[in-house]
Amino acid sequence: MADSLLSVQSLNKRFGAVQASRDLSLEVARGELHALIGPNGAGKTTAINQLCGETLPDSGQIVFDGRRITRMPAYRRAQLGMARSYQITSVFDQLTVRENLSLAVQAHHGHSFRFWRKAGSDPAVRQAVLPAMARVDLESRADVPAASLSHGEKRQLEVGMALAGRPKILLLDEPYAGMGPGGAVELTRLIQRLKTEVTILLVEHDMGAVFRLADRITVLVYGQAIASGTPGEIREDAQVRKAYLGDETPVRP
Amino acid sequence: MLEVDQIETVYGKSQVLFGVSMTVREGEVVTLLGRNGMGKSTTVRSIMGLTPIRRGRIVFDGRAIDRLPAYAIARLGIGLVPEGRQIFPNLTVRENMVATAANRQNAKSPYTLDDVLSIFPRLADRLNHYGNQLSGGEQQMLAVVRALMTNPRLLILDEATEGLAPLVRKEIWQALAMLKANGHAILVIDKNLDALMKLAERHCIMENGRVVWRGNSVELAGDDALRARYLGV
Amino acid sequence: AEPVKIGMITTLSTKAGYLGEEIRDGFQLAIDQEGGRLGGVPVALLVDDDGRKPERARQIADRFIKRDGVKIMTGIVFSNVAIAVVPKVVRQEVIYVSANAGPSLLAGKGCHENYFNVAYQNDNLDEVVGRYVTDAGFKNVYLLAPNYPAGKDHLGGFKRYYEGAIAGEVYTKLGQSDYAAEIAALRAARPDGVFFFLPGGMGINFLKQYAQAGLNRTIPVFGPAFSFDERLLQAVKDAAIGVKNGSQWCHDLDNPANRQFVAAFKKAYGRTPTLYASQGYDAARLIGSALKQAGGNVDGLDALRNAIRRADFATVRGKFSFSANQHPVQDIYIREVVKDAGGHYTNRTVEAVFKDHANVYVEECKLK
Amino acid sequence: MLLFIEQLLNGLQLGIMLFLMSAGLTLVFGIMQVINLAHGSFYMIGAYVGATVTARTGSFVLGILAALPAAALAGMLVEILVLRRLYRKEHLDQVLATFGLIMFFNELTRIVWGRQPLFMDVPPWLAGSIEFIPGVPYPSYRLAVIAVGIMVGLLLYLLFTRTRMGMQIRAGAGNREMAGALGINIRRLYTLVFGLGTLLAGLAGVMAGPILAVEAGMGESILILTFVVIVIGGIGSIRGALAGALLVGLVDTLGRAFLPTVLRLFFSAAYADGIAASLASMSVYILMAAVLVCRPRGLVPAHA
Amino acid sequence: MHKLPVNRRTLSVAAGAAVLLALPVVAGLAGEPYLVTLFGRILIYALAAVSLDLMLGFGGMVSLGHAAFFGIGAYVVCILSLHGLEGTPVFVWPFELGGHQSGLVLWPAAVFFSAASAAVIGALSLRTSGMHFIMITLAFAQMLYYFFVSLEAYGGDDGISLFSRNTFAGLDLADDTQFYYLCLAALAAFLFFSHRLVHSRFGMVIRGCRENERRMKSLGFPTFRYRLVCFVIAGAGAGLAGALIANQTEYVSPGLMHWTRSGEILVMVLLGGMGTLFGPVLGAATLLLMEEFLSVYTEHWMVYLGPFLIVVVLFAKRGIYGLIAGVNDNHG
Ligand SMILES: Nc1ncnc2c1ncn2[C@@H]1O[C@H](COP(=O)(O)OP(=O)(O)OP(=O)(O)O)[C@@H](O)[C@H]1O
Ligand SMILES: Nc1ncnc2c1ncn2[C@@H]1O[C@H](COP(=O)(O)OP(=O)(O)OP(=O)(O)O)[C@@H](O)[C@H]1O
Ligand SMILES: [Mg+2]
Ligand SMILES: [Mg+2]
Repeated sequence: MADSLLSVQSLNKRFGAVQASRDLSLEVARGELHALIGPNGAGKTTAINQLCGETLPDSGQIVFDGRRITRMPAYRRAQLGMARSYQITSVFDQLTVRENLSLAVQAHHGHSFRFWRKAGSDPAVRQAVLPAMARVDLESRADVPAASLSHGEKRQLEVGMALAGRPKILLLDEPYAGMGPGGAVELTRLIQRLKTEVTILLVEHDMGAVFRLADRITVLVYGQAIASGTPGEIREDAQVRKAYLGDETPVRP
Repeated sequence: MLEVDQIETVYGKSQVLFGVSMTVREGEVVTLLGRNGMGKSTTVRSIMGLTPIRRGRIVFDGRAIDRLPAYAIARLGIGLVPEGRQIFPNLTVRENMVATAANRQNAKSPYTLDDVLSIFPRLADRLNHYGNQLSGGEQQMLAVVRALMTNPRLLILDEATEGLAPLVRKEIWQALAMLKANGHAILVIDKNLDALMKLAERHCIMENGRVVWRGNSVELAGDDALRARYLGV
Repeated sequence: AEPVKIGMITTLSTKAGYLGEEIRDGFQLAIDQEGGRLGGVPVALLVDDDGRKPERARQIADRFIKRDGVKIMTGIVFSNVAIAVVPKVVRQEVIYVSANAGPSLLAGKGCHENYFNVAYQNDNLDEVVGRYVTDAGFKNVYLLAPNYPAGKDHLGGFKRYYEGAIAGEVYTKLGQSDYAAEIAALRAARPDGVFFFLPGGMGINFLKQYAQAGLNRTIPVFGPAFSFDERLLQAVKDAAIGVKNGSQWCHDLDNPANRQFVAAFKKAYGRTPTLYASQGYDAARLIGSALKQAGGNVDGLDALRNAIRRADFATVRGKFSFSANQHPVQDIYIREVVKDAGGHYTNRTVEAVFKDHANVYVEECKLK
Repeated sequence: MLLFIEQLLNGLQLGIMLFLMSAGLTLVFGIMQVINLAHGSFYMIGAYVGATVTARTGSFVLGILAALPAAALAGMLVEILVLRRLYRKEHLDQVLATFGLIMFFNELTRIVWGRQPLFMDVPPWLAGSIEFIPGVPYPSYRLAVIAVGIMVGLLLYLLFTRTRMGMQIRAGAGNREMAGALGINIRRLYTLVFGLGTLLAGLAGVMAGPILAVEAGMGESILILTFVVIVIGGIGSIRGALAGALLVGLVDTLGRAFLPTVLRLFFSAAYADGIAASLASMSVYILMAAVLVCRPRGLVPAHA
Repeated sequence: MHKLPVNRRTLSVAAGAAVLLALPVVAGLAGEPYLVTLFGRILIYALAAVSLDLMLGFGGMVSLGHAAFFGIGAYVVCILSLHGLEGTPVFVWPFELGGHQSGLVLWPAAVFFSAASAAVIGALSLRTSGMHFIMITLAFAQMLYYFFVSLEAYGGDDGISLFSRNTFAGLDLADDTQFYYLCLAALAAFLFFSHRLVHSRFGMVIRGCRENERRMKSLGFPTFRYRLVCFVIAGAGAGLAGALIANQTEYVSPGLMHWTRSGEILVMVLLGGMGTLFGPVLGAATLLLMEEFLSVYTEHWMVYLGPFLIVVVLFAKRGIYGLIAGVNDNHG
């Protein structure tokens, strides 16, 4: 595919007896929102971990933006424009919301071997933090340490940090988890807006959101991609219904 | 069975609950609803004795429990599925299940390992994995199982379906319905309004540390403005 | 008049704390016997614990000198502490009388007119064993010491007078507690004797394990007195019986001063004095003799120095004078560990091997 | 060759002895995740009480029987008065508090027992040597230490992997709050386990008494070595602690025994002896650094 | 939130600074001149403690081997000036290094060598984390300790003495008061540098690594490098402190590197309040002053010092600094 931003070829990853990725191939086109769904333990998070470099695959190949990144360390991939959010909230508890986001911004402003100037008064960083904070609706909590945020607020921050660095691709691992019903609606709005700016790979169990947002969907079962296609195709796929969706077919397209 | 009366709770200097009251009766399913950060989980933590309350009273089965340590409250028969899973990372799946298992209320047919594994077969072939090696969803299942294995009379679920695949989520709702049918009381926090309205008879909506609305499923379903105002849907 | 202040920096804490305690108690005894005086001059003894840390000792010395106006100091147990403290204080017109540590540096190149050692030069107690072992006909001795310069110095002292062959020379880790490997190697080397320098707990461990391996009955052990003082012996008991060790003093030395000292010490503290206590006592008596001659005047150091150099006091060792580098010239004995009639473990004098023995560093010292 | 076998045996024996000493620490540090620098103090308490009672009664067995509860009680008291209040705080607060405890206990023993080392001897019925490899007589007491060490290790292993209590302790270490919320009386459990840990320390102390010097501060010299053992083995794992102990014992012993000979092949005798002695002193630390550089979580990492 | 610009925190820092500035004068007037050396030692240990706190309190790297760098700094000064005195080179390969007497040369050299060894030790140690990191730093420090114990050329366990204090840009360092002010200046400079550092971009990264290194990596930070640089800076700070202590006591021995010394520096940080910049200064002062004065009153001073430490842990939130300044933020 010519306009493929991220291309994964026959990835394999095994944890002892568990084959978490089995000959997994995946193409994410530039600008699309690609959803990755599948039962619990199917290997979605493991796939994301391999994409962003936290786990190294046993075999296979990953190409991002024309470069082979299969064995590249995680921070290099992030610098190339790959950002992720974690399924299990992973923010800096002792730092405030603002500082959390500043760090995310800083990561993309060249190196941080600057020992003298106050980070907080760095206009470049400051200017980027405000919109990031606004996007996830945390302005009113700017100076609260992340530890005192509620679970849902932490989830918002989690997504905010992934966004702050203006990445080329966003790997979102269950961003809806923990968002209240209201938050979910807002998050959907946010992702809809983001779709126009950035390529997104979305792992999610909220089928309403997935079918509303995704351009294409890949279904993973036992580490293997069993189907890939438009939401319409996936919804009709008998295998997918049996393995994953059950009768919970989203009513609204 | 459970009576929460005007409780106030603080974290350090910031007050989070401002006089929350609610009740759960024998065999009843009650929900706590509200946007993020409104104090639902804090209410649960207060009930469990994980965060001490500053004012108010909590009574379980006619006994004041608001000064008891968490383990004593749990032993009275309250089971918790906490927010964010909180499984024991350094125990295997099997150990997670049996380490705290108990039948203190002498339930006639206590849960056994086989029972819970039949609800979540996915866990069966993970028994010797450590908690931190599980996928997010698997951890969530484990958290539910762990609470069930204490054979509680009141089960508290704080976002227990977070991160579960649709099929599994359905399983959980079915399991809860079954529990309810067996006379268990349940206090549940979840974002799946549709499922909640089917399962629960009474709902409490919280905002900024207060319960601002109480009612039954019919009332909640019928009031779009209410849902839009407090839940954002 | 104001009592003359004497500053005692010594080690009271840490495992080695009992050494400082002995020195202090011996010193204090001399003062108590005179009712708060030394040589008829009222004195005040200031004691502080250096915790075996050179810098702390340095700090205490500074306080003694600057705040308390101390002109006479004593008490340091360990050589490294002495090396850190002594050169600095003697340059500040303070007299230092060592009641234990006698490092070669301070005897040789680093000697100073204000520094006196009333105990021994470190090598002395090894030299005597070297001589004794040679005279007793040992031909193949195995050597053991911790791996640090003092360990090598002590073995060097032994080798200076030992003329036989060396079956093995082993340096162990400082503070080592298990000697099974060394003992096995030692047994395999089949020596006819063992000389070791392992101060403090290391020595206890070694001796116990040596006895448990059954070797104390077949291969005799020798060493300087440091592992055989009366307080350590209570921790080793039978395992040390029969060991010959070198010392400049023993509680059974037959001279009036010593008989009087041992009896008084036992009465005051309820235990047999160790050589450290005898050194503390002698240090006090030496200072007392000098104070007396100087008429209690510590401002003119010349008088005091000259008086000390004369060493005009009844030492518990019988005979005592200073060499040119202001270290002892004295008899040095071989003692043997025994169990006395009362069931106490103690030392008994075997013989005086060296008469009027000085030290080899006199040459290096520029004092005349 | 015989010498080599003997040294190998010495190494194994030192390893087991180290394991006995680290057993209590494995429990407290490895599994409860409490950094207890004062662990050596309980070792010392065990040795002192054991030595005193043995001296008074003349019975080593009574000495042990007195030392164990003394160490356990002291441990539980410390847990209740001090450590219990620190679990919720930073891990490092434990370092500060237990550092204070070391000072306190060391000085207290000096006040109570005086400054000189205490005597403790091998009981007569263990005083001899056994020659189970011809030509290599071995002190029976050391063999007894080995036996006790293996037994303690086995018991601990069973306790932790086979009983629910073991799981609950680990659960408490993994997530204290949840363990409580699921009905474990974590406070009492921790007090008991801490007491068990210090009891084992006391046992090690009293067993070491006849071999080593019983003196104030004896705990610290052993403390670091036992930390090394546990860290090499992998924190939280009993099998790891055993493996670490044996490895440390072997490396240390063989290093001391044979490094000089080996180095003499390359350097002049005096020079070789010097380097060998220095290297032997450092061998344990070199071993630990090497293990951690290659396997940052130890040899047999526990999952946490 | 503060209406007045003076709050408890600024007040207490100002008071502390005033005390330290005025000390030599006051001590002279009070006829207690020895206090100047005592406080000089406190300043030096404070410097070492602050440097440890940089990596411990802000970077989350708990080292039990910090005294190694302290010792290296001290040894570099002593060895170089020894050779300077004798006019012999220290080594001739790979380049010839001669001795020297001037602090202007020696102290940067001390800092350089400590930083260089910190770079090596750090590069190896930072592969581990948590308790393992504590122990591996301890291991390296103990190796150095045993190395110097058996290093006969430089006194081994007996240590070596400095013939006299170094010369330093026209100052007379033999004069305790001048030396004291030099130490004070060094500490103040290092504190100021640290203050800027923890609030800089680099400081943010370090604090991020302390909290969640994995997340830092996924944000795009090569965390290893940042932590290593922090480790090296801390080592350099300790090296400077070592150079000063060598001059103050005019003596250095391997005891300076023993793990108990690392433990003491760690205790100073914790006692004063880790993650605060002034805390370690207070901690050093408290520990050394108590040691100094308790031991005058009773030889069993540790029976009191031990429980004192425990009481501080139990009742002070962020060490003594937290008690005095009443802060619970971690912004130094
Ligand atoms: N440990 C804490 N320290 C300080 N404040 C806290 C802490 N935990 C929660 N809070 C605050 O208390 C308020 C209520 O939090 P709580 O977790 O009870 O909300 P919630 O209703 O459960 O939200 P969510 O749906 O997001 O889980 C929030 O504003 C949060 O910031
Ligand atoms: N470090 C590990 N060691 C062993 N097994 C692992 C490890 N990480 C993941 N696994 C296993 O690999 C499988 C895939 O896990 P993964 O987290 O990728 O699932 P997932 O698709 O993200 O599931 P979920 O929807 O529940 O989050 C799971 O069965 C899990 O138990
Ligand atoms: Mg997942
Ligand atoms: Mg919540």
